[in-house]
Amino acid sequence: MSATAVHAGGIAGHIHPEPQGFVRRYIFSLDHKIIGIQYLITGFVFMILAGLLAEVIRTQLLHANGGFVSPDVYDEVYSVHGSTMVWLVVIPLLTGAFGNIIMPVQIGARDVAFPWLNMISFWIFPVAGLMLFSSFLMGAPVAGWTEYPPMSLQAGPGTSMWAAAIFLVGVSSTLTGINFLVTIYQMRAPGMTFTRMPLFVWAQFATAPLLMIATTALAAALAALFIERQFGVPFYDPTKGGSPLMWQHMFWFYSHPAVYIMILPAFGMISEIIPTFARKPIFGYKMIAFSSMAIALAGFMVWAHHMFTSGLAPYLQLPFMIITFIIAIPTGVKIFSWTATLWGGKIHYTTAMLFAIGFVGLFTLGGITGIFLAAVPFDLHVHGTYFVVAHLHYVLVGGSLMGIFAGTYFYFPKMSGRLMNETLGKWNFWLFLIGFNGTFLPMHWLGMLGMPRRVPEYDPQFQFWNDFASISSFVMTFAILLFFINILWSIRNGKKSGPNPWGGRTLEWQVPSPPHYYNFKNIPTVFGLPYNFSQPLPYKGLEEELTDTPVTVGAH
Amino acid sequence: MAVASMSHGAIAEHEGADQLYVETRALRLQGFLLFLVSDCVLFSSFIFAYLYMRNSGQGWPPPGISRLDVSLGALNSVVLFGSGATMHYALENWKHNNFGRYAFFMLATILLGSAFLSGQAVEYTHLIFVEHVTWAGSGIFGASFFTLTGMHGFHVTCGVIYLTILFLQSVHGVYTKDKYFGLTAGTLYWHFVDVIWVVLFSIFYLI
Amino acid sequence: MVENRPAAVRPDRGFWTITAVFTVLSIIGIAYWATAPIERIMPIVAAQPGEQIDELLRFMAASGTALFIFVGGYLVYFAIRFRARPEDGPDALGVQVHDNHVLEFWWTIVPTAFVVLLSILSIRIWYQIQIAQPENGLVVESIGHQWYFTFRYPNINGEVKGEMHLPINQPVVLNVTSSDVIHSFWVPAFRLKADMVPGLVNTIRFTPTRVGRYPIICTEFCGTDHGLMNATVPSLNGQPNPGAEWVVVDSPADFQTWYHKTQVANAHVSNALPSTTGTISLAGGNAAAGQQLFSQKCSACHALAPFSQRIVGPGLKGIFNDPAHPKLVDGDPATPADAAKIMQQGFTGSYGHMPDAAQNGLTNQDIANLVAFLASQK
Amino acid sequence: MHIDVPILEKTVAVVGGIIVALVSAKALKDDWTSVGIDNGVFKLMLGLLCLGAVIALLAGVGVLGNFPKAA
Repeated sequence: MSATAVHAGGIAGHIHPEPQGFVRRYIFSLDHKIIGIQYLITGFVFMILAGLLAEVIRTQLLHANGGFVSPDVYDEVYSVHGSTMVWLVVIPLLTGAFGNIIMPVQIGARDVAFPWLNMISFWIFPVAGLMLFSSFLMGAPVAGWTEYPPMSLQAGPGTSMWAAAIFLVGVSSTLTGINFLVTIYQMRAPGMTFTRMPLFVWAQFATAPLLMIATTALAAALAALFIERQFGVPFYDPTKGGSPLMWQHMFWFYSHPAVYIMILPAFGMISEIIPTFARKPIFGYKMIAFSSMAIALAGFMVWAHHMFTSGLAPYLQLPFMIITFIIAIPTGVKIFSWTATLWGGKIHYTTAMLFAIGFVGLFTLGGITGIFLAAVPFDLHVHGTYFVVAHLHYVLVGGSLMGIFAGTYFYFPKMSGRLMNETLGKWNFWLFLIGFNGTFLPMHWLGMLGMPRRVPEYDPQFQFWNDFASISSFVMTFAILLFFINILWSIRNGKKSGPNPWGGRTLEWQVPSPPHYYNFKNIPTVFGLPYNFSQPLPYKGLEEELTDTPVTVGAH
Repeated sequence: MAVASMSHGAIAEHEGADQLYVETRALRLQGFLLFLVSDCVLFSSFIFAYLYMRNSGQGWPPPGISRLDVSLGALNSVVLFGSGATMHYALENWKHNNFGRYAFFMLATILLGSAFLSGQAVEYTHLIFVEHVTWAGSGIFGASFFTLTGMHGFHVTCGVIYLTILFLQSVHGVYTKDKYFGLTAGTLYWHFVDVIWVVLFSIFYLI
Repeated sequence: MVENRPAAVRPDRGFWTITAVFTVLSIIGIAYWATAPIERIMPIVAAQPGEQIDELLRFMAASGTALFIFVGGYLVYFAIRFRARPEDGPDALGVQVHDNHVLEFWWTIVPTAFVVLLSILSIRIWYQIQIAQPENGLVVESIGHQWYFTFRYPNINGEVKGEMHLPINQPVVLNVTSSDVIHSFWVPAFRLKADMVPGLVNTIRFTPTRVGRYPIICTEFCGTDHGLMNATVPSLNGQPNPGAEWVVVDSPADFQTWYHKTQVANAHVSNALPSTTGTISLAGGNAAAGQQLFSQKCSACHALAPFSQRIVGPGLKGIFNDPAHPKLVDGDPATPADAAKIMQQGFTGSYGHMPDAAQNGLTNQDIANLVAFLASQK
Repeated sequence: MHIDVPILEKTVAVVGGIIVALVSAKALKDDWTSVGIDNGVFKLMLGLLCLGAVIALLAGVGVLGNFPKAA
């Protein structure tokens, strides 16, 4: 008993009473929940900034000759938009924010393994973000979020700043990955075997190694780029013996696993939301958990499918194409399982559930176009066109961002103790769905018909569909505006949620909202999967959580 | 106290304390190993870059650049590997509570580490001032060699400082016979630095 | 809670009806993709193997449509059919099934089979594109610059700009590279694309099959006017687009006419070599001294390797008797005199810029030594 | 008097290489039965250390990395 108690303590070595000062409590907090909320807020701020940049892009494309901003400014805008959305919005929100807020409570731990590391890796992130945006003052990067040299060697000083900023974000991600891996491996509550972990934990467990390993590879590529730009040490410059393709290999060796960093945690949240509101167990728990690991593993073996036109030896193209096709199988299994989970349910249509179902549909579309792109012959036609833009926005906006919205609506009560406004939420969902498809669906045929990406002006015959996309994108922006209005309104005026507004069965719903400083008065013992709705909860030792017995943890 | 109240007050102080140590040691050990893994990935990426550039057309070494001096490299390597062995015995002796020999081997490790660094310094001065090979001025050879060995040298420098600190700590009795995670971590780090050099030595001097 | 556990829901008439509906819809979808005019979503195809790529697109679009009809359809159908109704209590539960191994087995096996099928199809077409195309076609070279393309033909001096003429039904071997940053050479009508990477020569092989004028588009970001390296952008703010360049597929006769016309027009263009001043006695060259010089002055940009292995400039091993040498530089085999000229006058052209003897600090004797050394590298 | 530095270096390398190889091999043998993730890593590291020492020793005697002078 004592052993379990200390074991479940995990961070017992660092147990100390909750700090009372504002700074130690809300600024340099060690509490994973506060840190997660810090991630959430910072990520949302960057999301607004990057969204505004996106609207600059769409406004420029309202006319075939552009003319809203100069081509150079336009290049800077979409480059920073992409980098921000990937590194400062989606990855921090899905791992740093939701991973921190939910995962430790879900495994019955008092905190993550290394709270100080956690705090540091958060505080690196806003600094890096400011560095990235400060590059606008010195000529921001222009070569897109991929920054292929030699173009990125030619570009203005902002590119070095970009490299430094992304390097820092990488450090932060790596630390988070290490932290989460140890936390999940070592600090699960007694009785929570791997086959009893909630699926969101499984998703984080599959993501952490990607964060840890892939990001470090990117760090090397960025360091080399920075050194070459600042000190003229040849790595990528062909006029000095370097190789431009080397960057592409190193970059995509990170950035393909990174797309799974950006989607697996969303998968995890969807796998929590759908059974909760369908009032039935997730269908095929083991298959979903296993497929997460399979995707993460295979994600390391497909990077060169981004380089089919770059001058890869033809025979090298085949294995990458086929492994990429194979990744479609575990992904398909997940999608089928979510669909099957709805069968025979008693589905409650909260906004979170709407977003979850929308996620499944849109991500399916994105996945299908992904298979299109993986086929070498077709990729030779559409590589570098708007077809790619459409595909990546279907998986990243229709996938990851939808997941983030669903997760926010779902977990907001757990963070704040209040529900978000459902009416506003429904408006948010439907407007977002319409605006999103209107924006990105036309890009598929725009790309196939011959519109290259990253251009400030284009073929006049495409003007209609570009205007259509731009106007839809304004609708989408309005929907996202509603989302933020909803959050701000609900923090003050939302209905009190109580500990478990959705009838959730994972551990985080069995403690007050928000959970107290060390999450649990007594560490519970787990003896089953959380998803058996007809059975009593599979936890022991939670009796005191919702009573008003004083919190003794950390008291001196 | 904190621990007791945390666990139903069911456990006695010292017992709780020991289990606490066991518990947090496992966490820190895994965390440290994972840190070494990601560091290893960092080196691997640069090694990939080196091999990629090396095979990009113009033979090796590039025209106008002579081979590295194997004899000096071999000597240097043996020095560093020797420090790995002494480090191992330092930890062994600490485990067996033999402070005298621990101190001897620890200091030997630090000395050998510094000796390796000076050997590298000799190598660098020779390359820069005799062979006129520089970081930025000698194409991909200078770039890859100085970047990788520089990174490794930086790690060794940090290692020497780290071990010195550990030694001072152990002198001041920070570690006991059964609680010496700091020393374990130091040993892991130092072995990691050695093993990286096995690879670097082979790919720069021997192929 | 046990009392309000519902009985298992078996697939019933409603389910089978909707499944039938989806099947019909998918068949319609597949039929549409099998027959629809591809021109609606793809530019007109003007080269072999473009058709096969369209076939692959039809196949993938058809199967994708079917898949999406089923997944999306069931999603919506379940979502509507199994909604919580007012009459269910607040804690009414769904049917408590955890998994169904038969079902999971099949929905793992069927996608796997599909992936195998798709792989086979893709590999066949990949073979058509990458391997099966004839090796011995008309060799044309295209070089990307910021922000225009230039084209080189055997036995035509200098570079052609604006239009790349190709004869119909004759295999073409197109070598592309770049003089500055990465560009990408895309002709939508050919369904083919190759990145133009500095220091690397990428090759695409195809056979034009339709007379006409097709836009060339750069699809790799290459700087400010990247958007203008695109013939479908006719003009910007009233100015005609300087970067608009076309592939023109001619009948053999028209091609010959154009070819000879251009040959004559460019006859006086020497390949970026200005007329020489000061004579070099190549006789007095010392190969050993040349080797020293080479490692100091040349090896940063030139490898002692076959011609194709560029660092900046081409590899210089055996340039005076390397059959591959004329590729991308010049119609005729190089002579020691040519090499000496280049070293003396410098070179500015598709391969970027090589400084002249003054900037390189080469005396005429040095040049002679270098030429001797190059000649010694057979 | 004149000492040929490379020869000296090589000699030291060879002797040291032998010593380190033997010592690390012995250490590996002694640790062989130890358990625990850290000891596992130590065993791996000692093995690689031994390998490295052998490589350095071979380089010292000129079996490895023995290239013709004029490249």
